[in-house]
Amino acid sequence: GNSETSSSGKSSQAESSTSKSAEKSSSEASASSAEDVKVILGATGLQEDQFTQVMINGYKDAAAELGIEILTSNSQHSSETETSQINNMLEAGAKGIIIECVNPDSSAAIAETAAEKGAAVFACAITLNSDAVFASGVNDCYDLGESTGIYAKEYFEEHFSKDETINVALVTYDGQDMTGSDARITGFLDQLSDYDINIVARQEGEVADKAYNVTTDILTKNSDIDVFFCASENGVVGCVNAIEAAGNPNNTVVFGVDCSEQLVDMMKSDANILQGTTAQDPYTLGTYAVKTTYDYVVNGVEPEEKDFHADCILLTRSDLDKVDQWLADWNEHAK
Amino acid sequence: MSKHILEAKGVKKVFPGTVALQDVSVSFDEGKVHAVLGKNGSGKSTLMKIFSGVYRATEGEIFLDGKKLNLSSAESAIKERIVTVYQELSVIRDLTVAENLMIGKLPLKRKGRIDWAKVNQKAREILEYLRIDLDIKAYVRDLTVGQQQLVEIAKAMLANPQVLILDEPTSALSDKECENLFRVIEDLKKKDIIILFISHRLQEVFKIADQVTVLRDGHLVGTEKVENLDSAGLIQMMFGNVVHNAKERSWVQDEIVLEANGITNFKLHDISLKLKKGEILGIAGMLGAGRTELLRAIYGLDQIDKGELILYGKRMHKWNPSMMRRMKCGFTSENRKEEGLCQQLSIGDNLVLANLQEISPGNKVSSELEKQFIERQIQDLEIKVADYHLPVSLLSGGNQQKVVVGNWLNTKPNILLMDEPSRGVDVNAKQQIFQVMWKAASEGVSIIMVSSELEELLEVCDRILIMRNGFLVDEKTVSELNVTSIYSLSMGGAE
Amino acid sequence: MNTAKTRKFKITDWLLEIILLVMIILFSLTANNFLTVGNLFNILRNISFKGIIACFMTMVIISGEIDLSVGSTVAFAGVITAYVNKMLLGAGMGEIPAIVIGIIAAVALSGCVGVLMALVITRLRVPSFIVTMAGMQLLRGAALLIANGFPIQGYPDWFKFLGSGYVGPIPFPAIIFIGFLVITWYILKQTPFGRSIYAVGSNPEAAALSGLNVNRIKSMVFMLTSAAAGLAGVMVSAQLNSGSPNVGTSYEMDTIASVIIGGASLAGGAGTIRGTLVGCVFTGVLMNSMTLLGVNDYWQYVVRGALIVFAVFLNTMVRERLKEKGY
Amino acid sequence: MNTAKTRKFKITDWLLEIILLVMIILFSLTANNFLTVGNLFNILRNISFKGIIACFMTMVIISGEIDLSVGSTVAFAGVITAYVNKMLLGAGMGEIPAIVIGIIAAVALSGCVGVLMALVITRLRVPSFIVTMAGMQLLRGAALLIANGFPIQGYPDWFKFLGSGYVGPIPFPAIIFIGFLVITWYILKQTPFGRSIYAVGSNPEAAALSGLNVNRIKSMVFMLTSAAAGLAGVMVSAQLNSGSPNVGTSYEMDTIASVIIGGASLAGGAGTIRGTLVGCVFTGVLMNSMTLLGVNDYWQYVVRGALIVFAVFLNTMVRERLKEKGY
Ligand SMILES: Nc1ncnc2c1ncn2[C@@H]1O[C@H](COP(=O)(O)OP(=O)(O)OP(=O)(O)O)[C@@H](O)[C@H]1O
Ligand SMILES: Nc1ncnc2c1ncn2[C@@H]1O[C@H](COP(=O)(O)OP(=O)(O)OP(=O)(O)O)[C@@H](O)[C@H]1O
Ligand SMILES: [Mg+2]
Ligand SMILES: [Mg+2]
Repeated sequence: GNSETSSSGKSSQAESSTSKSAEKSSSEASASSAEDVKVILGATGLQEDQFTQVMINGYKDAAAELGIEILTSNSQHSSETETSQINNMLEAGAKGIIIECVNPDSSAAIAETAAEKGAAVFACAITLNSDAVFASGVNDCYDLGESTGIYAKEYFEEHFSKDETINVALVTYDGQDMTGSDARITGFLDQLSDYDINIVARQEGEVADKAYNVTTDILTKNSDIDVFFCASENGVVGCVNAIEAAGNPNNTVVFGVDCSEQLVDMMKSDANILQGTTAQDPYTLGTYAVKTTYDYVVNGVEPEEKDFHADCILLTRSDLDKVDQWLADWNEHAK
Repeated sequence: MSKHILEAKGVKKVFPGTVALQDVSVSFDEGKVHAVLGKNGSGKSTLMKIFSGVYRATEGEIFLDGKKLNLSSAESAIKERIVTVYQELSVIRDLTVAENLMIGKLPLKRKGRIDWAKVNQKAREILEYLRIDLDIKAYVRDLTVGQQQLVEIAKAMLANPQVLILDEPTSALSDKECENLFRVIEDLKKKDIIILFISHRLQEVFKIADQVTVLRDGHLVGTEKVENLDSAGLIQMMFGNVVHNAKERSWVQDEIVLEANGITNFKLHDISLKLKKGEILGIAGMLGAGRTELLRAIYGLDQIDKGELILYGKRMHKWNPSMMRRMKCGFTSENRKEEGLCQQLSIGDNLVLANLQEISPGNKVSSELEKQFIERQIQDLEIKVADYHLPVSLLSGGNQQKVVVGNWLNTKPNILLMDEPSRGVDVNAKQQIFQVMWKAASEGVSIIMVSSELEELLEVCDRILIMRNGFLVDEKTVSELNVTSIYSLSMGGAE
Repeated sequence: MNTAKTRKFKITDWLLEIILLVMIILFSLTANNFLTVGNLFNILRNISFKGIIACFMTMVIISGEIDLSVGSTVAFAGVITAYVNKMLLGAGMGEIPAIVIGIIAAVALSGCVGVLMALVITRLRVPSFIVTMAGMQLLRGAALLIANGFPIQGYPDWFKFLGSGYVGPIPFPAIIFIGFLVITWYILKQTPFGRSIYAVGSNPEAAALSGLNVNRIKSMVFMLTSAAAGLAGVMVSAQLNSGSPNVGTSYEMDTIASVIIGGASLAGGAGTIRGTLVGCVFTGVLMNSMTLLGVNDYWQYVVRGALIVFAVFLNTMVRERLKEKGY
Repeated sequence: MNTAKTRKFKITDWLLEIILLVMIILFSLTANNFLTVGNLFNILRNISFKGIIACFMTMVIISGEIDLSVGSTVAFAGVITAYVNKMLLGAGMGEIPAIVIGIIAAVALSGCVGVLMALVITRLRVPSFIVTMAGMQLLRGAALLIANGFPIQGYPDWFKFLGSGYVGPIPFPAIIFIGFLVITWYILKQTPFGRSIYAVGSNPEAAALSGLNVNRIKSMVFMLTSAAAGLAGVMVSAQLNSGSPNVGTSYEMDTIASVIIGGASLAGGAGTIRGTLVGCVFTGVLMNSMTLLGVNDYWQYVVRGALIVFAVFLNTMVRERLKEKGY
């Protein structure tokens, strides 16, 4: 039951916010009237992973519903590619730009450029530190880490005592995006301040195959690691597989961020390695972003919530029903 | 004013595994042409490269006008006006003729800008002076080997040399160009320049040199005035004793193994020829007559627009080198550096390059067989090697040429197309190669041989074709010809 | 080479340009807004940063070497500029001197790194592939360490101009790019240094025997390239209004690809600035029109890959065919 | 080449191995747990996938070409295996035949792509850098399209063995790697095909004149390399228990680096499997010990870059010096 309230609750929230603002229809920032000109929005995503893919599906479904055109592209974690692509979209006549930004600070400049050229800028999934953004809808990285951290604390209460030293290893994506990676880790660790945490390793594993190798190396270095925290889905895939392949003599457990079908399988697996992770809801974010931007651009409706925070969906071994529900939603949106 | 003089005192040069020069003390003075002679691998090029700053002597010193030279690079030698034409072509293929002539000293206008007008004018002047007919804006990669050699010679002349070193400048030239070169050398002699000249063509030595210096196995044998020598005496100095076997007979049989009809392409015009079993067919012609192109077309290296090729009575369709190789037909290139050898690979590898199948029964290379093949050629051709596992690039020029020939002799071919097979090879080794060719012919192998040395053609061949400007102009048996008649035929004059 | 002007127009000399033109016409017909002045300048702006580097990469490749470090140099230089600027501002220096010193420091340091790499390549005779790959790692590491992984901020507002300003309708980076095109074209065609680069790449031994100082020439080329990458890095950081250690990834591959599409050969000795310009425009147009056409990301990979091969194929193969026929 | 055995031990022949040994000893002294059987096998496992590819990349580089597509091939093959497996399972086929057909399809398709690229390179004469870079894009695009961006699931549990199983103490991928080392060593040293690869890379004209079919030899090399990358892709996907379109990034650079550290030259004609093995172990040891020493990620970049140059420098420079002295 919990899952339904969380995921559908949020989408209804998004819907209600758009419908309400449509009713208001005050037009202060309106750039064009809807009917005669075809509305184009542009959206950049970060990479070809599932998260972005589902979010793009959200964009597209919402755009189809509204009868507008949406251009999408992929910045591959590169600020300059992002800049070029947004410039291209602006030239293509995009009236709104939805950015899943490469970096909250260094993407601000292009957001401002877009705003100067008269496009409405919406920050999607990742906060963008700029006044040019008229609204945002994000899953805050700190919140994501925090959500998993809260569950980890519950787990610790059951399995560890407060005076024992707990060895924790971190698999990050620092090199790709320090800001996000670090926020997730801080969010996670902040919840565990009551415990004697010993960070034995912090290594990059931004792709699954690298995360696998890094994990085996870390396990070699310290055979007595109690907990891995992986800041991204790729990290979890590599890490859990590596631990399982090593036979897991120390009964190491893994906490993660993000979710996918494979992570669901891991949570259900008897190997009992992945304990919990916090999923985001990119589909809701995607539809919310398009609808809000459309309303703002075409109808001049200011969003009700300037900084919409999507719910973090905590998924754990202890509530597999919720996990199943999440997967069902996910698969529906993944097509 | 005293005479300019270039000296070496107690020079020794050691390469890993070889002592190339040992205690060489010699001096060369101005106003003369000093021929430096010796068989392949005797250390001539090494000595020249010490003078031109490429190598540093392991021991000993060199002096110019009594001043000790401390050369660290080619650049520093050029600053001393010691200019060298190297044995192995060192042109820059991606630059034009004019740029090649002046690279390193391109004249400037203001603002560091090249003065192209001056470049072109100077280039034209020097080519005119040398009577070389070349487009100065052509890219060097499009020139023939002989033309590239001419570019190098012209480049050296332009450098205003004090010492001019010519390491086998004539090996790729035909008689006309040689004449021009000699005329220029005579000119330079008058300008108090020290001229060092290396060649394996003894008649040239007698024609142009004033003094000869002979090296043998890295040691200085001696220096002698040319007047005091005859060819036998010179050979005696270089080799000790040489067996000179004349060709005993001809082995031509009636069977026609190769027939080309109406071969036409960008260079060749309607060329037809027949090659009989056991025949050695020579092709004579001036530089750029299209001799190389003819061999390339027959071997399937260049496309042809018209014409047919019949091998052993079978008409060939769209033939290419690997097909020709399977039909037991071989080709030795005149350009050993660019086309003949895999420079990084070992001497041994290069000797079995065309034979990989033969030394690999069951598709596995048999090191036993490989060794046999390699050692047979090293022995037959007397290739001077310390260890055949060393890279072929370390061999002296003449020995590299032997490797090119050996690679093909190893395949036991039925037909061999040989483009300048004796290029850069010493008198003795030349005899060895001829012996091997004759032996092959006596066993029924047919050979087409291109050579710029007319004497050589007369000595080796049974029949000679004469090419001019892409046309086959004449065909004679050896007995009908002598050097002057071939020369005038290829030049287009009357006999 | 120096006399193209005196010779007749030959279709084979302009094949790549013709292919590009056909492509542009096709895109004009299919992609909305493609053929607008705004969009064309936009494409020019998009390719400027990589273009600046590609001009010098052309020299590197003509000289027979390769430089994989340029992308990291871009990040490094941006971080240095921002770091020095922030430090000097913190120490109470004025806005303008702080940033000028920052820029100078960034470009000079990048140039020094280039010289260092060149020394290792020429003196210690380590292949440039390895040295510059190591340089790529080192510089990325240095950028991350200095910035501690986060973008460094603190530029004055007007500094943006360097990266995203306009002079009339023309983007400022495009002006710099065009400037560098002219300069590198001049160097390669009209100066002895430029001609020596061809010589060195075509046949290093022969070049040395002709009295050229091969090591010095290569070092110059690497230094210029690194400095240019540093300058591009400064401009990228101006554009992003911060010195970020994560920028510049894939710059090396993209610039090398443009240079090779332009007809240069990794074996050295061949390549022109005109070709590189066409290569840059080609990739820029491709990227832009894919977005304008709304092509799915995944298909973009496929289409881009296929088109690049196709263009180079046309350029090499058709040129040969035509040449044989005497065009 | 073929007769090292008959000659005496020469220190210059073993320099790279000695450098590696010194490094291993240093790490044993400083990094805990470095010198344990478990860790050594762990290193071997970590380098196996790239190692398999590096064996064939050695051939590519000896032949004077380059292959940038291997990383994408890894992703492509993994996705194909998983996709075919899932499809066949869905159609009611048994576990074993489904996966076997999946593997065969993946490796065969990869090999076909290799042949296609080789055709473009040899027949249409487009440089391999461009062709394989396009191949890299195309294959990545294809993998993403087939998987729609998501990892494909559905492997039976035992299939993991291929990627992370052990035979006794020895990791299964390491066994495959060692197998390929032996095979490629044999090919290069003992077969006419292998010998011709050296000739083709050293001087294609001379090779062609000697009757070798240069195009066919190059095509074979590209086909084998792509197929090997495909096999590595299958194993990576087994290891990760899913066919993911995002894996394999940087495989091309890493394998090329290993090959070049091992003494091969991008100019072609030189390179050995022994050297490549040392190159792979070298990078593997470096990565592993950095983690074991707990070196900060950013410093890792710096240290790795410096050490690689240092090793290659020692290998080239010191070898020359020693040779001059007659060792
Ligand atoms: N770089 C090198 N490394 C090792 N050995 C060398 C090197 N250069 C030359 N040699 C050896 O030194 C000896 C002398 O070679 P050099 O080239 O001086 O002979 P040469 O008299 O010019 O012969 P040729 O008439 O064939 O040109 C030869 O045995 C050759 O193999
Ligand atoms: N690939 C080519 N395309 C166009 N012209 C060419 C090409 N190769 C050679 N030529 C020209 O063909 C002419 C004949 O050269 P060729 O090599 O046949 O002469 P040759 O008689 O063998 O002389 P050499 O003694 O120099 O070998 C030269 O003028 C050369 O510039
Ligand atoms: Mg010589
Ligand atoms: Mg010829």
